[in-house]
Amino acid sequence: MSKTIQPGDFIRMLRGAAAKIRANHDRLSKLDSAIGDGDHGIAMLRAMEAVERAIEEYSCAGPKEVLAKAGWAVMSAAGGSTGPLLGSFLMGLGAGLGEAVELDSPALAAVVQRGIGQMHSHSKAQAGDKTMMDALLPAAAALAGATAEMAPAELLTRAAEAAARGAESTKDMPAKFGRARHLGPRALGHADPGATSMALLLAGFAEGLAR
Amino acid sequence: MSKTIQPGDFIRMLRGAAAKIRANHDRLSKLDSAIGDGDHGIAMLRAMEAVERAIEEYSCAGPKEVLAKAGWAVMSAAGGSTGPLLGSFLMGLGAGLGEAVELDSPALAAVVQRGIGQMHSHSKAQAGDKTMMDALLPAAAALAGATAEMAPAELLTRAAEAAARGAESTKDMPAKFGRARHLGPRALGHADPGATSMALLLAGFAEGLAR
Amino acid sequence: MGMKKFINDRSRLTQELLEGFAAAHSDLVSVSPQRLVTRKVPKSPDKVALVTLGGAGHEPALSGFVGEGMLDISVVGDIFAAPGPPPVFAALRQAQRPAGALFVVLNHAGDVLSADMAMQMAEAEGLKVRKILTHEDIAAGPDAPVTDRRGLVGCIPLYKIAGAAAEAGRSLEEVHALAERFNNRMATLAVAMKAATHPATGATLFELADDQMEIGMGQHGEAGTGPCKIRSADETAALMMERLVNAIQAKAGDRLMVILNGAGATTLMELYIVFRGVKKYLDGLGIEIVASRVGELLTVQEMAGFQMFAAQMDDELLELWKAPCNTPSLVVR
Amino acid sequence: MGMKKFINDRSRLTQELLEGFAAAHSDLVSVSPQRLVTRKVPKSPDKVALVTLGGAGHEPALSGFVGEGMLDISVVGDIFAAPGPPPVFAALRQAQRPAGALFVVLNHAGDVLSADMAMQMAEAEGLKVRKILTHEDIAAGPDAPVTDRRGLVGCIPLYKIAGAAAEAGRSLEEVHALAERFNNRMATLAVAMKAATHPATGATLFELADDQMEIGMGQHGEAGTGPCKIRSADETAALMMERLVNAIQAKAGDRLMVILNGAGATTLMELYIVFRGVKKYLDGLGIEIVASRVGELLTVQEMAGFQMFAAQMDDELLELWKAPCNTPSLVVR
Ligand SMILES: Nc1ncnc2c1ncn2[C@@H]1O[C@H](COP(=O)(O)OP(=O)(O)O)[C@@H](O)[C@H]1O
Ligand SMILES: Nc1ncnc2c1ncn2[C@@H]1O[C@H](COP(=O)(O)OP(=O)(O)O)[C@@H](O)[C@H]1O
Ligand SMILES: [Mg+2]
Ligand SMILES: [Mg+2]
Ligand SMILES: [Mg+2]
Ligand SMILES: [Mg+2]
Repeated sequence: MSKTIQPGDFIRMLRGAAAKIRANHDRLSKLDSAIGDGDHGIAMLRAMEAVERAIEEYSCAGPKEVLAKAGWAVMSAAGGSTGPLLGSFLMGLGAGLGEAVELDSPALAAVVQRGIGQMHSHSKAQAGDKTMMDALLPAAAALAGATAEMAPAELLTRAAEAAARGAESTKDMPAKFGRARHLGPRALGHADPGATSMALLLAGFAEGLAR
Repeated sequence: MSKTIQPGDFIRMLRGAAAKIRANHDRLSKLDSAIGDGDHGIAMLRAMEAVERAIEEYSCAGPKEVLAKAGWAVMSAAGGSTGPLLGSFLMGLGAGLGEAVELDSPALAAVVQRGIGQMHSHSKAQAGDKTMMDALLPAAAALAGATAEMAPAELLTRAAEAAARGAESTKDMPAKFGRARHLGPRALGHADPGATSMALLLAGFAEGLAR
Repeated sequence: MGMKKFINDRSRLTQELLEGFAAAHSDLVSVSPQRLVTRKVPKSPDKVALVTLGGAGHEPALSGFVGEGMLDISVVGDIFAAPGPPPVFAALRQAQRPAGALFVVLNHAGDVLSADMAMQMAEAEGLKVRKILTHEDIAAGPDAPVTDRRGLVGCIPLYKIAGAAAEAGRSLEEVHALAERFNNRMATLAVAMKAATHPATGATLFELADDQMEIGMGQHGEAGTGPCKIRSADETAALMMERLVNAIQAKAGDRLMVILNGAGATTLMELYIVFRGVKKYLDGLGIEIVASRVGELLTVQEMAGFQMFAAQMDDELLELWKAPCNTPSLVVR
Repeated sequence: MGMKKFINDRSRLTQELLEGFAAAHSDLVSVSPQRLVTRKVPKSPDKVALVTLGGAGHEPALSGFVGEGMLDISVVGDIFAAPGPPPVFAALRQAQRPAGALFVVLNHAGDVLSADMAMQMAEAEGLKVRKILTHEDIAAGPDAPVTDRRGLVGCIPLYKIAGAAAEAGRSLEEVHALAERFNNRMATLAVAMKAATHPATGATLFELADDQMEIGMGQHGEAGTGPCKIRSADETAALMMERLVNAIQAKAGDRLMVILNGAGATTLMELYIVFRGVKKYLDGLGIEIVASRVGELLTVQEMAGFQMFAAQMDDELLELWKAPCNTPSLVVR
């Protein structure tokens, strides 16, 4: 397995994420029905369609441009909380990617952490608040363990696994953000849809890269 | 059995009608639920309360005044079609009673026919239209058979029986008036509430007189 | 059966409704013990007065349209029941003035009965009144006898047009003629989707299966043309507008007023979506919408459905429609 | 499950709603492809502009209040979903003018997220904008942290007051200060009786047993203080108004604005009966109602229930409330 990736590989990662979300959007809406308004699957689907359109339109301008445009498009396309949050994540990836020509695992980790950081700055949620951050903060921590010897696909898989464990852990959390917040303890026992979709997104990144 | 009545006996007739309606108002509402808006029992009840208040207030002014005031009060009190129709019937009775001091059966028949005529002039309904007239027109015909030898209570009983048969016959009629009109043939099989209440009213008159 | 409504005493609904209405609009209207809703600032007696009558339960109609530029007096009956002749006669008397009064009656059996008796009394007293009967429902067909054509939401724009003419100082004959002109050029068709509860009896007004709607249903659940499968908004719009266009004989180049009157539980979102369909349909025929209103003017409790109204307009009617008015439920600047 | 609504394509609801809305009010508003609802006749650039954002499905809110004397631009999201930052930023840009713009945001997670990002972009471009956040829901208690206090119907009178101040030529600082003064003196409490259907997903927003209501429920079915037995209109009025009076610390001699905002399927009849109860309750405390509104301003589809709103008024706020305006859903002469 190669120890570095090209910026262009981000397009494959995005396609992997889109495929993963498409396969799971029903489940995401069902999770949101339990503790929210039932539209999270649709919101993620719309977001991924916007991403694919951005790939279509801007791939000749390079992956950095694709990520920036995809972020903006996702912000416009997906309703509710998902659009702005996921959009800022993608725009963060684009900004993090910068003018890099080749990325080893620590460099890739830095890019994804920049995306997570960008979302976090808008999110205002902390670990334990039962939001997307409960998948992404553990993923960021896992990314911090990157070494130049690690294969990027391996790194992303670890991050995705950490995110999945984080999403699973949201079942024990009362909600502090978003619509579920108003449910108080009634949200207990249900995994957070946003955290679940972030774990899927990262898993899709890993699968896209591995493909 | 006496062959004549006094004008004051109209008060007893009215009380008899009120008692009869009170005992049957639920049934009347149920009939109206089937082919109308379900409020005919309430409308009749309100009308009878207004009649009793008029008796309370105006009996010292004489039965003619009681009937006129009761008619006006019923028009104000009972909602829907019932108020104006029944009110005009009562006002017709008052006008028919005039300055009479004693009434034999033909005189009584003329008074009640005047009431029926007054209602008919406003009603615009014909025999067979499935309305109050389908009880009252046969009653008027029965009243036409009055002779001076007949006891007034007996006359009213015959009129009430004719009205009851008339009300029963409305089951076979599609409605032409009021809310039931819009049901067309769907009104078949249901007795008309207004015809039923007019039959009860006349039966109450007879019972009030006999009491 | 637990009726889900915010009420106190079922037998005092109309009373309490009117108290709340008077309190909420104390700058615009007063309510008398006889349930005459009148303007707070009366119209000058050299202008024609407008009087109407009708049962409660259809809010904001009818009393929500009492005020400058529309009605002078609305006589309120019980829920879905006409007021009796005595208060109606009292209203005609109170409206009496040199300019005279226009008396607008919706074609419903009870209303007509009360109105006719009150008119007889008014004529016996020599009052100056002219009656006009709205009967624009085309559910039974546009050529059905008048008795089969109910008065639906069309009374509201008619109040507006006649009210503006009265406010402009036109004579009783002129106001009556204008109102009749509009009356003869309007048509309404209703559609129902979900039943309402009678708030006094708690009874459900009618039944409709989960996948059915009924075109032509009256505002108290009176039967229409029979239930049919629910159609899309566009299909419903075209289906109904086609019948209205035929009824008022509208053709390319004609100018219409269109009103979509929500029955109660049908959302404004749906009404706008239907309006879009109506517009598309009329555009296709080359017919222009020159005046419109989308919202709840005359409701049937929490019934779902709406009344679609169309009228042929001309410059004069249009100008009167756009004239200022100030009532609890309709304000035009 | 057959959803009983007049719609065409579930995925095009907002689009078609806006097309119908624009067609019905073509004299007052236009709608851009980015879903910016703007005034047909723009306000002069030496007057402060008012911009807001919010999801569709709450008609007539929010876009029904675009027009002279109220909003300049309303940015529309999907059903119950905030629009994304790009169109909101576009609106702030479009509203740009020497006098500056007031940006009114309702406290809902998605709205705040979009608004904050758009504000960052606006600030990066040096646009003259001031933001104000409405958060007058007291379901979680009047002293709950701002994050727990939703923005409910209070935005509408706030648009009206700020809009009148803007129309009067007041500076951005003054308009903002007036809006904040009103913002700090208002409170809303909601009650739900029957659930609504999400028109895009067909899902029922919440469940309530046949004999239950829930006080404090949000406008998307967010939980309130838990279900309780249905109370009479008077009891409900007193129960809710007591909490509002406490929240805004109203006492004898104070002057309030009171709004009863129907959620969708609650009849105007019921709202007037509740208003009567509110009046009685406040009369008992010696508190005066100096401004009021009863009807549907911000709905939740065909949900039954209402929002009760109260605000402490002073002469200046009252004058602004009564100033003229001309929008699709609110006209003041
Ligand atoms: N401030 C926030 N930070 C991170 N994630 C959030 C935040 N607010 C909401 N979310 C996430 O958004 C998800 C819901 O998304 P979605 O259903 O698309 O939006 P909405 O709640 O507007 O319907 C929640 O499950 C939660 O994970
Ligand atoms: N024109 C009419 N002439 C005689 N009776 C009539 C007429 N219209 C209606 N009715 C009677 O009225 C009855 C219904 O009365 P009610 O329920 O009190 O009034 P509403 O129909 O206004 O609810 C009908 O059953 C019918 O007998
Ligand atoms: Mg959601
Ligand atoms: Mg949502
Ligand atoms: Mg009846
Ligand atoms: Mg009735």
